[in-house]
Amino acid sequence: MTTTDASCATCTPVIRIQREDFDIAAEIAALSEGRADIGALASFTGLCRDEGGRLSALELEHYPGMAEAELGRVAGEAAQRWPLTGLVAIHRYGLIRPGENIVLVIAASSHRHAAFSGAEFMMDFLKTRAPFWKREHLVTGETGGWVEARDADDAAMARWTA
Amino acid sequence: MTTTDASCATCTPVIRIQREDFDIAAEIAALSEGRADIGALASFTGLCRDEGGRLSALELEHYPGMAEAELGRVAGEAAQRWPLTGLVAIHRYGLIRPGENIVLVIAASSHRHAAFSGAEFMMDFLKTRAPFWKREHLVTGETGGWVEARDADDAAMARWTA
Amino acid sequence: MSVKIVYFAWVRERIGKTEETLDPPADIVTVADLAGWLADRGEEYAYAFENPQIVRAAIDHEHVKPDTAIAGAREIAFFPPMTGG
Amino acid sequence: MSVKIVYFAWVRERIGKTEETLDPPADIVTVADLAGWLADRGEEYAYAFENPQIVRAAIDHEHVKPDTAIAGAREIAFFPPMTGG
Repeated sequence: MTTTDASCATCTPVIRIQREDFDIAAEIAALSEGRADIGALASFTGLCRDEGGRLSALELEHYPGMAEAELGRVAGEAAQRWPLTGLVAIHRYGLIRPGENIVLVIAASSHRHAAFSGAEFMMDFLKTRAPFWKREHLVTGETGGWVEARDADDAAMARWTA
Repeated sequence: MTTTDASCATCTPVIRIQREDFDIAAEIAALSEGRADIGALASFTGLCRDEGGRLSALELEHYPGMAEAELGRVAGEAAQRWPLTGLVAIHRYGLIRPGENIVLVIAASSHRHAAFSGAEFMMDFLKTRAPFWKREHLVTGETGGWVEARDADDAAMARWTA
Repeated sequence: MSVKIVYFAWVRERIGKTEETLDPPADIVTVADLAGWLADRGEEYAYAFENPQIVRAAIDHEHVKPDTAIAGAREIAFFPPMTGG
Repeated sequence: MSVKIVYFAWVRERIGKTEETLDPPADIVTVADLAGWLADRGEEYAYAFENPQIVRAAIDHEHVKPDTAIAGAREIAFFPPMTGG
């Protein structure tokens, strides 16, 4: 599913919510194919950790429809703040094993600061605003608890409005 | 060529200076293969722009030996500042066409802020300290001038010590 | 006014439903009113809303605050603080 | 003291050499002394060092300041401000 945002003059954000893994090289290629105006590409990949061997998987639940809409809104805000020439946000759901990918954000610009800032802004806002919830599955076979929201994530988002 | 740095306790920085292109997916795979402690991977790719159709290529000259040594020192500093679990810096030299890759930096950590900061720090220091020089080749067939160092790059580096 | 209500994560688990269509009385004006009205519908709802200030809400796929009016909503969602990314 | 000197980018182009081994006199103590001594070796050197404060130097693959002593250096490099990345 692709969401476009009118506020992003020079880029059409690619937003996808999917069960399958993603391929960062393919996403970068799709973004930059045939273009010579992108000088900088910043990407972020979030992966499932095993938390010191405690976890067998993370289960990602999401709110279909709203997840896409919210990521589209966050992308639109990023594109209004920085002169981005491309933006990708892909978030997986379902059962994700340690070492596997959870989320990918790519921001392109002609200069590196905008690319880095766009990608970091997307991640900070996505963490606190995109409707996804993680539950732990333990190596003991039990289903553990829901991951609690971290104050550090709220603080990370707040610094963009300070 | 690979340089290791003793100050990086949990990661061995991968430093390469090469004429050939690089493959970001392969580098990420090599960094994260078989590991479940990496929660965050930030990457930066610098590409050759055509500067509005003016350039046919950039020619990258470097100082062999010192380029590797300097990138290794910058990587060591990054690893001392943030709890990084992996670090890659690859810089190409030779003739690079618009749309092609010039530089790749990847920083891994268990949390995203360290990964983003590590990657951005590497880029800021690499820009002003790594012995590379760019010369423009114009679409007219002429060899243009050497690219001048930007004050913005010195300022970007200076903010890490402010 | 009949409205579809959807639940996620531990709010969904505590209530034991993913969604339901309800017809709250006319004096239920805001999201907070609706949460309070739901909490009175039984033990499982009371458990889900035991800390009402921690439960987040969205109307038609947009985050809303507790004092937002629910009039005209097609779909109202209740869920815990988000932990994606 | 015989030392290998290497040049890069427009410093190399102006001097017209990538490297040379020279034996500066004993009163050439610092990197700045060496740059001044080189600038006197001819037109092409004078051109390369016409703005001596803009030319950067490295000794044995490490950046150095103009007042750094060159004693013991195996390889000294002169080059413009860097523009990689």
